Amino acid sequence: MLYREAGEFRTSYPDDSQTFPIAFDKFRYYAILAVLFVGVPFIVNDYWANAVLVPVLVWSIAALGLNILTGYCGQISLGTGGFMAVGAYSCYKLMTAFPDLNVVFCIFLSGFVTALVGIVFGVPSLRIKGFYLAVATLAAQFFLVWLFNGVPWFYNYSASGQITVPERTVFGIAVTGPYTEPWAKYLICMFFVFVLAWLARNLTRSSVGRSWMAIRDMDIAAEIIGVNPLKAKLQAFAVSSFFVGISGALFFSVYLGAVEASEAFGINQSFLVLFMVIIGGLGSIFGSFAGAAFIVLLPVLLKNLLVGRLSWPTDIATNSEFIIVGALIIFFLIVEPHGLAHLARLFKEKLRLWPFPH
Amino acid sequence: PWLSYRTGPFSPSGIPAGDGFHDYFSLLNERDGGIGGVPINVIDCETAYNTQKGVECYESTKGQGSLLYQPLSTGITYQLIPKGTAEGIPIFSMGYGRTAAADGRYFPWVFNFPAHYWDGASIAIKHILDLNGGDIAGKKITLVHLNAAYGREPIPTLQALAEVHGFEVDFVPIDFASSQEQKSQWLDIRRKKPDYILMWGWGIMNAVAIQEAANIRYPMENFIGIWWSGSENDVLPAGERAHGYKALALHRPGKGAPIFDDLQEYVFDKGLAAGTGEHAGTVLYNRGAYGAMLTAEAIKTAQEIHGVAEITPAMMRDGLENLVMTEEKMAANGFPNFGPSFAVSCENHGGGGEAWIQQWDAHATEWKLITDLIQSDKELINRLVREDAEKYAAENNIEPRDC
Amino acid sequence: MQGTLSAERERSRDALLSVNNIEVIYNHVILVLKGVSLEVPEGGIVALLGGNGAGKTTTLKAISNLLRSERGEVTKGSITYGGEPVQNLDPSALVRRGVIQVMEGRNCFEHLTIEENLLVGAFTRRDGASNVSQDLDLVYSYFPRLKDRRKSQAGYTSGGEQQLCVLGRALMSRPKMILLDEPSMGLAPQLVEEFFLIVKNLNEKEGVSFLLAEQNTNIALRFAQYGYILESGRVVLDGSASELRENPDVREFYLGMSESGRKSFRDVRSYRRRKRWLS
Amino acid sequence: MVEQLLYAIEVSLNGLMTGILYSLVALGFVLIFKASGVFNYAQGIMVLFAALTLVGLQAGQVPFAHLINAVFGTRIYSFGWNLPAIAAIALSAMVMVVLAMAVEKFILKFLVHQEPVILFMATIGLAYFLEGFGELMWGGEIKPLDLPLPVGISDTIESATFERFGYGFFIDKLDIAAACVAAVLVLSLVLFFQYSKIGRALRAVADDHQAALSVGISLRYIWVVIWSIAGIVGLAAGIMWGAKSGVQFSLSLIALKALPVLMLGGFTSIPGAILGGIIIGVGEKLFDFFMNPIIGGATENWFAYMLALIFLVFRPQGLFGERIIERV
Amino acid sequence: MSDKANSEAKPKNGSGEILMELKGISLRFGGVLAISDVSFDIKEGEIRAIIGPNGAGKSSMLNVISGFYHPQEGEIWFRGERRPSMRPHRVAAQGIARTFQNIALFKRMTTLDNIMTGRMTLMKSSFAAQALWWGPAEREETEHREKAERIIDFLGIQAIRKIPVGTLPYGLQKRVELGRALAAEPKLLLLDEPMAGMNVEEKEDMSRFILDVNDEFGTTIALIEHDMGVVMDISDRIVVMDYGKKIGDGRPAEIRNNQHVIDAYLGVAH
Ligand SMILES: Nc1ncnc2c1ncn2[C@@H]1O[C@H](COP(=O)(O)OP(=O)(O)OP(=O)(O)O)[C@@H](O)[C@H]1O
Ligand SMILES: Nc1ncnc2c1ncn2[C@@H]1O[C@H](COP(=O)(O)OP(=O)(O)OP(=O)(O)O)[C@@H](O)[C@H]1O
Ligand SMILES: [Mg+2]
Ligand SMILES: [Mg+2]
Repeated sequence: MLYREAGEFRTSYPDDSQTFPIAFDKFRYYAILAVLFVGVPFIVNDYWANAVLVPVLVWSIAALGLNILTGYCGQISLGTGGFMAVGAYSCYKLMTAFPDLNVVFCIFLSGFVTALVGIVFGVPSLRIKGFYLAVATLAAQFFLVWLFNGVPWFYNYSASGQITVPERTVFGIAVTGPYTEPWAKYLICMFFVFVLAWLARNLTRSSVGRSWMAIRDMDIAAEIIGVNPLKAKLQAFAVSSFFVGISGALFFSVYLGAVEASEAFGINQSFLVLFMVIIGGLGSIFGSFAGAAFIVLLPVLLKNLLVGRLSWPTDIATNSEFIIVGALIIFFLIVEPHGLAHLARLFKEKLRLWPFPH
Repeated sequence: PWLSYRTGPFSPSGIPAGDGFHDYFSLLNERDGGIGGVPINVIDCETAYNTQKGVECYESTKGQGSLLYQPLSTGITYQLIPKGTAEGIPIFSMGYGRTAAADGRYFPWVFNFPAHYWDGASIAIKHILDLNGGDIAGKKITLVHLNAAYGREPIPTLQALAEVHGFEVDFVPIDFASSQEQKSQWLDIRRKKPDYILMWGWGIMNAVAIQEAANIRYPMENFIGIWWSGSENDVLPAGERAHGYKALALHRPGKGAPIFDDLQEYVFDKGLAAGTGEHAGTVLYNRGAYGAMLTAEAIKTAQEIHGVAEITPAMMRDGLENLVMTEEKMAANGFPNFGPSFAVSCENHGGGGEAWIQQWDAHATEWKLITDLIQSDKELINRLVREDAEKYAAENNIEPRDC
Repeated sequence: MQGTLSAERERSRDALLSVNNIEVIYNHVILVLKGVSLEVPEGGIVALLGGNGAGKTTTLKAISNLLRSERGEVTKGSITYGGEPVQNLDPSALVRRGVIQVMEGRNCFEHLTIEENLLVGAFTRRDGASNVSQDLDLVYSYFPRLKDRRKSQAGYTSGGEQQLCVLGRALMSRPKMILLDEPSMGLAPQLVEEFFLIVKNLNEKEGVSFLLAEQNTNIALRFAQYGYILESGRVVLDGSASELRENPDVREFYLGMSESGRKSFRDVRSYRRRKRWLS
Repeated sequence: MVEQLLYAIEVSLNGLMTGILYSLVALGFVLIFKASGVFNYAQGIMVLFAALTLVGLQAGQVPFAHLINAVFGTRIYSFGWNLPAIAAIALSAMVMVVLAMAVEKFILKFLVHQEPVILFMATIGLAYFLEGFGELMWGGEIKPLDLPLPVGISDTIESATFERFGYGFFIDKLDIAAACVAAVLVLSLVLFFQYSKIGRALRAVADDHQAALSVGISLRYIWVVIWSIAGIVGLAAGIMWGAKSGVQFSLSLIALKALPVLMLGGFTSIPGAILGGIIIGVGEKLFDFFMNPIIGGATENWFAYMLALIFLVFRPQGLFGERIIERV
Repeated sequence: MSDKANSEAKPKNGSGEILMELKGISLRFGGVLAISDVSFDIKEGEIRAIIGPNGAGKSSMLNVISGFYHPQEGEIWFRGERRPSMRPHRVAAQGIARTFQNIALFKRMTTLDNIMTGRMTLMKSSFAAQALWWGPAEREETEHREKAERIIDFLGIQAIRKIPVGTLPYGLQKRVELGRALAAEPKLLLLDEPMAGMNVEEKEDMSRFILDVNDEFGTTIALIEHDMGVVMDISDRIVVMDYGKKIGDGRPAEIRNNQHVIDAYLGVAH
């Protein structure tokens, strides 16, 4: 019985609705946070920051956002790429229009702009459901990308149509632009991840979150017992887009530095985020992180292994990568359709019983 | 490193180009033991034409002593320009990337010789001027382009040229996602009957556009593509009907150059070919090999300047910046008269801005050069480049260096 | 008719269906059945009784092999039908051998009309369209309500109509053995009575065997010959229907009789009483 | 003015033809969705895979040549034969059947009775797999499709319309051929679904896997059948689209054009796919025609989706889709 | 079963005023006439049963009351006012809660969350406060949690508090559903076959819950049930429907002897 909850008694309901009701978990959580915020910045180098950590963090935010919409509220969306583009472009516009505004503010504001756009595209969800809705959200995806591509105002009339992030600082330290230190990039993303994960957690454990889940599990019944579907769905769209927008803003400003709508925010990105959410676990915050890490890191890992270690030709390696990723996705679904998060939960369950079989 | 894409939607173009690049360096390593006695290690990194993977490639390979990046994608080039600049690794985007990078004062680490997109636009118009005895006032010219940064590159140039020469120009953007179905665009073109069509397309869009042009019986000889819209991949699906299609050429097509004998002897016959070897002589293969040759020359130049064999990225940059391509050098490398002669300088990273026009002969299934080298309207182009570079510099607080 | 089978139980080799000491685990962790054995003789009606969560549904699904799609697994024991082990058969193969399950919870095909639902029931039959349509008429004559609604999509019919539809659908496959999971749920009283008469009829005339998980103990024990009582995944009591009916615990907890005859629901006072066999 | 009108008609006619080509792709989606409730994301890749197989077989390409050569240092690329078109098509169809069996055996079998989104995800995994597998097997180069299909402008129509209206209409012969293929396919599929016992069983499976199992429908059999048909329909789509652009990776992206068609026609309706295709085809061409001067081009990408979206707001199950049952 | 000597209705709690009145309700679906011109009332504090053969229109009636179906004809009066046609969630906010015939729980949520969702209409803290888990929001959550726990205790489902309800056995799900409806502290509680799929013992429990709710909180209850024993024992008045029409209305003793009802539904006298 390595992992125990016996002997853990909770005498009040607030205690019981804690994020980590088991003391061991809580302790571990603080330890991890400490390492992430204080330890990692000292050792992170360029490669780790730019190719591993920052993308994982940025994608995690997007996955968190989509998980709120799809995992908690049950509305499948394939418009994530488009909403990320909204975040990125509003961030760019804000940064260039108000050069003195703190970049952290800009990023939060882009989140709000995206939330508004999300609400607009969320309206049809009142009528359209399931895969029909999923396909319908592609309208948002294509329209938004077209818009940013086609209206020069969005890219400040630059000749190429690309947007490039200007350099901005926080406390005198550059966080955007080519001269940013890797640890600064990492920390700013970490900051957003932390704040947003905390918000997500709060929302999902309170009545807003329950109204989402009710809509997800059975929308008609939810309405009959008093959930306002209009409100719940639009809230979910807004919050989800808020997250996705911030992720897009970070993707542009901190991670890539320069983007073009059709390439950086294409339909593939939408699918990618959806994979993360499903592989990680629908309706699980931890799952969003696990999924993002899985989808971002697996190809990198495979590439390092196949090309770096085994020196396969790049094309064979890449094709094999696809084959392996595809097969792994299927394998995971077969082993555990409810994602990595559920797998972790089962594992814990077994650990709790261990060494007794049942 | 060579950021290649042998997979994904653009693999038909990425494969031959990658083969050419690799094979040339394999040849140097096999035949000459490298450059100046130092074997060249070409790091291949697969991007599938995807920006993010490109960044990952950059980050993962830059620690391995990379001298220079050939991103082979305009989108990735944009990512790498600030990164390379900040970290002091030169970026060589041959005939693509950011046009303004031709201005070496603002882009000290970025090179796009021998010619860039705006040169291309100007050269195409020059060709049309030549066909019409120098007067194209009132003619209608349509640009069919990919609706992306790359495709929009020539628009300002064409507008500027239209003012100068008094032709009408209009633009038909095609989104990548719908580039397989261009019927409405081509019906529109059929109705408007432009005198000439230019194309800035990529991937499957080229092939479909040429098919559709053939379908509406557009006279192929009035249809001119940029050098990225002029490979065998683009014309073959249309078969016979693509006969007469023209495209700009940065270098010679075909297997005529002596270098191919060496490649056969030292690379293909030894089983060292990067791919199947069967692409040798195709436009994109030659582009890869040509790019490799230019790179090798720049390395040699760098070695000469600094007097060492093992060079650093900074030296590499100097090599690129002082590269002088002459006919003799090309001939010595087995590429006689293969590309234009040009000289790179501190101020000019864009080369001479010359290119040929090639035409597709569907019966012989080969490209043929039909003109001499055409020089772009450098005065106009340089002005545009300077303006754009200055704008970029102003946005990003970059001070020009003195040249 | 009751009681005639008590001796027969010894001759388990004759049993059409026999379940030997099976254990079922869901999701690799939740142990639900902890060694259940039971037998259904050829031509018998056997009732499976037990409270909510006792494991009746799980037992039936284990037999019909529908467990796998619920991520459940039979980890111990064996199940044989007509002497042949059936654990590794596809559910559809089992249907072709004549074992059909009526699932709990009115699993109609929502988008199909009632009539289509019934016809799908005959999917495995190979004896020609005319026989099928004859049986269709038969089902309609059993349940005239279905005939009224034959053209409506099953998803839009009332709960009871759906229940009838599922029952009728099972009959359409001309089974040798039917596993019934709470057939009486949501049916009007007189229909329940009629349905059990049909069961009895099929049993007697056509020799169809039944395994019947039922909450309506009263009626189940009236029609069954033998019964098993399941509690928390174990068989706690079994015996012929008449024996069970006489058992004081069964009388109190399953038939709702107190010493002084039937109690009124209004007078029940305490919620949590212990059953004698559990204490 | 008259010319404008004539042009608009021409554009619509072409849209109609294109629309039918879209529906050919959409049909594959419909089949699988209708029969098993699975939204098969891999349909686009299946189109590509089928076409690659066809071309590869026909040209006598050695599968996995690149891999084999890399591993064994050999230099084999081709068997050196050239199969006749009919034989190659038949063989490719067989390959698609084998693929269907493999999908059932290694994926679907384990995912009975899971939520639709899980199955959807599994098909995404399949798409990844096939994408890598297809390219590894046949290589990433572009390959012209060598079938005797008619292409180019139809002179008969052009001259006939020119005589009548003084304006020659442009209709692609390939489009006409595709429309005929689509019509034949749709008709036979509709008949199949309507009049066979399997048709009903398929719809039952789509409604509820477990209940279908309980009445003795063998899911495995059904899945193999329907994925095979979808694969063969994919082959047809691959041939038609491959004739336009050569067979290469981008062929799989055509799926994106099929989705709005699917949505508009209803996920479960075969005639819906055709009608949806026509509406989308005509609609997007006309929209481009009218709006291009105002808001700039390249609207086709999103217009189809917007059209479908607006339409769905009024009819959430699409044109002919099965009504979404809302009951408690 | 007919031999039992059952009590007549106990003295009514509450004022006996009319809480809800349905006047001339007709409901059609295409060609199907599900309800035709049915009128009845529900008095404050009573237990009102609706019975009738399958497909008689009982569930549809509850759906009309809870605003899910909108009848083509007829009026609904609630607490003395005519109720305009409104969305179900607004009806719920007025204090009408219900359970469903085919269990409609939120399958992937835990028992506790399901019951907390039942309190949705009573929770007031703002979106922002919840996002920040700010004082009032946390306090409110705790308060409601206490109430939910009381219901859990009351129904004796403590052990399954944290289990996703989807895997629970049928009977327990029914109980959770009742809990969810109770959590809304409704004025009027609608129960659609709350005891289907239960054995006698469990039915006894369920009856007890219903009677207690009725007694202690004075909640008015309308219930549909096919078990005549239960219906006759615990209800105060019964409406009988058949083929969408009302064929009887009255106290259990009257209904039991009503010939129409016996013919159409009971089969034999109960
Ligand atoms: N898919 C599942 N996953 C996990 N546990 C399950 C699953 N299905 C059933 N169980 C558990 O198995 C136990 C037995 O359930 P089962 O449905 O067999 O009971 P039952 O006797 O049919 O009850 P009821 O009379 O209420 O239908 C229950 O405790 C239930 O929680
Ligand atoms: N949404 C709907 N569309 C079409 N018909 C419907 C709809 N809802 C109910 N019906 C029909 O109306 C009639 C009454 O249904 P209802 O569900 O009210 O019956 P019920 O009295 O509850 O029966 P049961 O006891 O079987 O649950 C049925 O014949 C049913 O098929
Ligand atoms: Mg059960
Ligand atoms: Mg009902």
